[in-house]
Amino acid sequence: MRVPPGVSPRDFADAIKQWGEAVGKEWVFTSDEDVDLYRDSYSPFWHEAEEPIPSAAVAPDGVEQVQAVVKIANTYKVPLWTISTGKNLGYGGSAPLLGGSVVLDLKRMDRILEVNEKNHYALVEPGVSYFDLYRYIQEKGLKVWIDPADPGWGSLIGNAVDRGGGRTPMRDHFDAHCGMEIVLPNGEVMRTGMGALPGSKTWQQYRYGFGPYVDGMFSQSSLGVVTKMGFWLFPEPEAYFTGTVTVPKHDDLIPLVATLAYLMNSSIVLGTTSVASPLNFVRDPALAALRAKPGGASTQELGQYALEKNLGYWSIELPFYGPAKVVAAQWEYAKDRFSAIAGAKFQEGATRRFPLDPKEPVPFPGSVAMGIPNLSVFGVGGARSEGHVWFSPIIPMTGEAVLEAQQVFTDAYKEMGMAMGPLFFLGPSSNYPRCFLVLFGFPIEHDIEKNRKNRENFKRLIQVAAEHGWGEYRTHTAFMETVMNAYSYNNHALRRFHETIKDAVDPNGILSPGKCGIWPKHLRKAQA
Amino acid sequence: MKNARAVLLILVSLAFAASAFAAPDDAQIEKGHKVYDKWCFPCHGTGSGKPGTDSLRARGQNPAVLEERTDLTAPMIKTFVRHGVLYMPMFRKTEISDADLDAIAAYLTRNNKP
Amino acid sequence: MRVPPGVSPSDFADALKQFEEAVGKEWVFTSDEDVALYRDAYSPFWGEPDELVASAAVAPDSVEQVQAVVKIANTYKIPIYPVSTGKNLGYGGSAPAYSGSVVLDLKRMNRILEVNEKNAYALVEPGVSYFDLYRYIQEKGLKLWIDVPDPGWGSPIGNSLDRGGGYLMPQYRNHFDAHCGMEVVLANGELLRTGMGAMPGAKTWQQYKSGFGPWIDGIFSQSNFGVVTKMGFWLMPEPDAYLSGTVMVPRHDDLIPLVEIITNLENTRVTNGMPFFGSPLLTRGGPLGGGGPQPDPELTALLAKPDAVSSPELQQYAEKKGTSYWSCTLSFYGAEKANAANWEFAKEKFSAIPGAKFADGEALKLPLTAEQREKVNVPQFGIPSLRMFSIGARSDTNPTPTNGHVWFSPIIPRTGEAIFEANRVFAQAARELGLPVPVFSLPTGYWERAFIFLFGFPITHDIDTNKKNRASFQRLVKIAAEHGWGEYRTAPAHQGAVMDTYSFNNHALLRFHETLKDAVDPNGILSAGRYGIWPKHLREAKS
Amino acid sequence: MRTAGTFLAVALLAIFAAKTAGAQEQRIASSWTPATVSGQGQPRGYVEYQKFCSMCHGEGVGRPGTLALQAKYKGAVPALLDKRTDLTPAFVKTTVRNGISVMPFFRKTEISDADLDAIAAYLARNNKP
Repeated sequence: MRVPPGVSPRDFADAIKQWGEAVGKEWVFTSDEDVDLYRDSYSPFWHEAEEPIPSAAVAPDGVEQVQAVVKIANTYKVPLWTISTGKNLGYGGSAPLLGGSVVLDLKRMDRILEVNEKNHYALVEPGVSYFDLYRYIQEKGLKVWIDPADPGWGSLIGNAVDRGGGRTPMRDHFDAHCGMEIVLPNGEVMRTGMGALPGSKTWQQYRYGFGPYVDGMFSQSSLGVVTKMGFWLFPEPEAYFTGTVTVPKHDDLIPLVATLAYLMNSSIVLGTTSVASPLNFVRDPALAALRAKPGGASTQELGQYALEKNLGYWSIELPFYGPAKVVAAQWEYAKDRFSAIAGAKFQEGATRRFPLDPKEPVPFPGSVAMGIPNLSVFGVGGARSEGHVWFSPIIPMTGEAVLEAQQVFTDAYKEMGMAMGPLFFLGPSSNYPRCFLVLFGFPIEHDIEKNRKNRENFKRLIQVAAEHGWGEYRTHTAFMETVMNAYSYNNHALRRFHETIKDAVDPNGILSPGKCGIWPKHLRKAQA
Repeated sequence: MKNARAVLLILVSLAFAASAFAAPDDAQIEKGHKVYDKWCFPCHGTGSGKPGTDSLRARGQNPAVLEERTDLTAPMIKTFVRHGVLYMPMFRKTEISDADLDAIAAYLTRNNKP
Repeated sequence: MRVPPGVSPSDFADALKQFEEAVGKEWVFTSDEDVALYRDAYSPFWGEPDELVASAAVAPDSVEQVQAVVKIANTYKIPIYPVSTGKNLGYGGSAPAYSGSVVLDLKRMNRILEVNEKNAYALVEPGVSYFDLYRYIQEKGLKLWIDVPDPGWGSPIGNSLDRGGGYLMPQYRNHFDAHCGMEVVLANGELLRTGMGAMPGAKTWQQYKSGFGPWIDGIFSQSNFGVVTKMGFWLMPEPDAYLSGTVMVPRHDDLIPLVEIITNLENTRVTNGMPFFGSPLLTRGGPLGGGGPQPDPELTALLAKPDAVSSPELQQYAEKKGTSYWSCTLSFYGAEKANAANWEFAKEKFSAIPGAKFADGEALKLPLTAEQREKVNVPQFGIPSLRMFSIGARSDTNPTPTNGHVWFSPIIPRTGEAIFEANRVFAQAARELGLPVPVFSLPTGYWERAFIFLFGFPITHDIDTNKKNRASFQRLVKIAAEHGWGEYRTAPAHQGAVMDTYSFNNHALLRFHETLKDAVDPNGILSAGRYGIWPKHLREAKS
Repeated sequence: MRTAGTFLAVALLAIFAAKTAGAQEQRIASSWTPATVSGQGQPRGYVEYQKFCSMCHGEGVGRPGTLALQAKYKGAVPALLDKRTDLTPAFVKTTVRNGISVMPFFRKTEISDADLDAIAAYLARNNKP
């Protein structure tokens, strides 16, 4: 049996025994076979000694049990690593950052406590997945949408506290939450927002409550265990429609993005969209030859090619939600505004009306944009991959920034000897309302050398991005320290502030040590 | 109490209103106009929704718009700005500095008959 | 000269000298006359020994000066109380929550650091007012709107940190929601930037809110953990057109489906401005006291009865006269055709209520002409003003002006049932407390998912009246809490009482705040007592 | 060499292709609908299979498991797990608890041993020796 760092085998045995009493023996996992199920399926350290493997896992089934588990951990100073469904694959999965931590697995807490159709919200526990909530709503026939992350098996709470994003108007998942219940490191239960008022009638209707608004501190953090969270839902709209705008020239990207920003900031476009290039999807030997030239194809050559083939250089598919007539009017208006770009062309997608025909098979590709969870995103790896980790910088929502990032990352890839493949454009997307998110998938393999090299490259990209003022919004546990290091304004003032709070709230440093580069005091020295 | 003190100050200032002071120059009046536009106009200007003007009109003041009056004196103006009255709060020196307040006074007394 | 509590006169004199060195002699105010300007003009303790007053005021002009002042205060353990423009009248003004604190007046820091038209945001300092920002945008001819609260002289930073609200689209009219990125001076004088601003040279400080790691911005709102010296705000691009439409429903119970439909329309973004609830039957004149026809004596007699609003007689009267019971005016910002289509859709939905009637409002192309600006309710067009002060100032309809007001502002569920319940509960309470009993109160629609009631308590310069009003206020806070309704904001005079109602699990949240407070401000110098959070040494002294 | 770049290309290509192919989208009856999930009258293994496996291994577009098995076996065995006749309970359990390629392993708080037994029995029901 593995033992957590800094804990004596005897103390650990006592803790295990007490956890067994608290949650039931069968929900304390200590055998290698069981504990291995808490490894990160997509670990970039696979087969290496540094892979952070837990020592045990405990799965409570209620808030009181969570309190008991945390109190016991506090007594024996056992590091815990909290997961809700443990499905944030690509960002760390269910494995701890500090090897030997005990995983606090909240999957069994999967109660849907309330779904309110009139005021459009849900209150759930951490084990509830997008699939679970979707099924519940369908079975009850409620006219509300959830906003799933791309993989539908994830937890609403887990994804929101990791600040994940989706595709519908409620796509900023942390922003869409309203009210939390938290077990603090000392085992006490706290409710935030209006939930701090006993018998509150608006816990899921007004998020701030009274006094300091602390919810954000519990996102991407190690200050507490979130045991309940409310989410605002989108009432089922009458219609969904997408229209695609294509512009002919390379430099058209700048007005294209400026117009997109206007439409998004005006709440005319309410969902996630990506900037794409039709050139990415052409399989033409002539184009391939052009790109294969030493030094690659120049912008002029590509522009000429796009012009000759009448492809368009850039395109954006705009999602619209609302009454059918409004959606049509918004699209007309969008076309008007984009028509300022000479040669802009428009293509209309199909309009979907809600509720969907019950005979319509769900989910379907793109159904995430209509609040229907699926797992089709896992098709991205292809048949042979062993997983992926995401490099995910945030860049400004301007054409200039997109072009600059394109150049910078292309150069960085070349310098590191990584091919960009046939792709020459990154497809930034608007999962968050005011900026672009760029997602680079790094493959995980069961090959130590390749993983090592990929890890180095990943860290190098973090530096390159930071030199240009672009930071990651979230990262895999393996890179949290490096990313937090890049947020270094005034000699790491923010991290030092986090550390001050960490020491005050979790003096024994038992909760998720190392998460987002924040270590408890006793481990900080060891790390430094 | 503040009210009593304000009233007293007004009386005092009225008593001394006649005392001559140097006529402000045009630059001072122009500056005062600008400060007035920034700090006083939103309540005391012309047009709809001006609580200061409405209040003075309801009290029977004519003209109700401060800029149109010829009976204001610098000490009166300063007293109201620094002490407030009824719904009108007082203004701090980081908002309206003493120099700016002098300029406002110059502007609002520009048409006074000597 | 007053001296802050717990500070020796000689230490205070030293500190003042150092403050002067840091910010310039003329920006340290110590004379009674100058310090009196920091009183809360609408203090519910006016003229009483308990009135919260400052001992001095210091007005730095830059972040470095703020850091210097805070460090000096920390050295001498002097309580300081930052105000940005100090204009949140009705919620405390510029007076400290802990009497004798030195006010840290940030009004001189009034730089507009950036307004980005393409990405629609602004970065400002705390002394910038809505008027300032509005003028700047107008002068540059930028096609951007700011979301203004009722009083335009307030600070976007101050209002947002107090979590105030406005009138435009939901994501803008919730002013704390609309912020993106902060710069904060901590109690030890260190400078911190949040969100993407923690990355040196960040390009998206005003474009992505939460950066990496725990998102701490919220703890600097309604709090005393730091001095916010810069803040970014998302602005609304000027829309092409504005449309309003009013729906009127005939029966008392129609309020329930009316609210339900409006909630659906707002949450799907069909209507995207603040909804205005009204009652053609019960109110004369608008919320701004615009007068209106005198009511029928028959109606006056009916309304004088207890529980008149839900009486069958009143329903019969409404039917006889053909007057609608309730109304709601919706706003639409956007493309002209989309506005029209949204309003058509809304009418369809409201038609589920038998007898619903509609009045199309004016369709305005934007920007407004000068004449239009005179006629419209300006905050709905992002134009700051001070019109709101007409509620208490003397006017043709209000011959007895007061000396200000404080707001009692509970949050209630966004349902018709909750409006009825709150009216019953508060009318009953008003009768018990001997307060004027309003015929009926309708909530304000600042927040997209909840309702808020705004009850103004008058401030007088009569000590007994103020005392009675304070007691009534605190009783109302308790009554609201007994029904699960809590205040979203309150004046320092009542912050302790309100925080006391947020008591889940033996005040777990307040105790958590205190843990934070002790960690980030161990000397307890910043805004002691603000929102009921006291530093350790004063908690101990109090208990 | 398989690189991040090509991986990314494949990823985005897949996403974009799926989105733009809307017009020619094939409509294959889904085995997963709310009705089948409640699974009245169905054996437990079927119900649990629908709940845990069908989102990747079911019929219809956008099922990565089915696509991967189609690519791997090229029709030599059915791409759909519940059409297979060669699966043994032991193989099913090993795969669920160890994962393979991008398929992660599943913890006992997700799929309990009892549920897994039922799924294994269901998938091996047609494997007649």
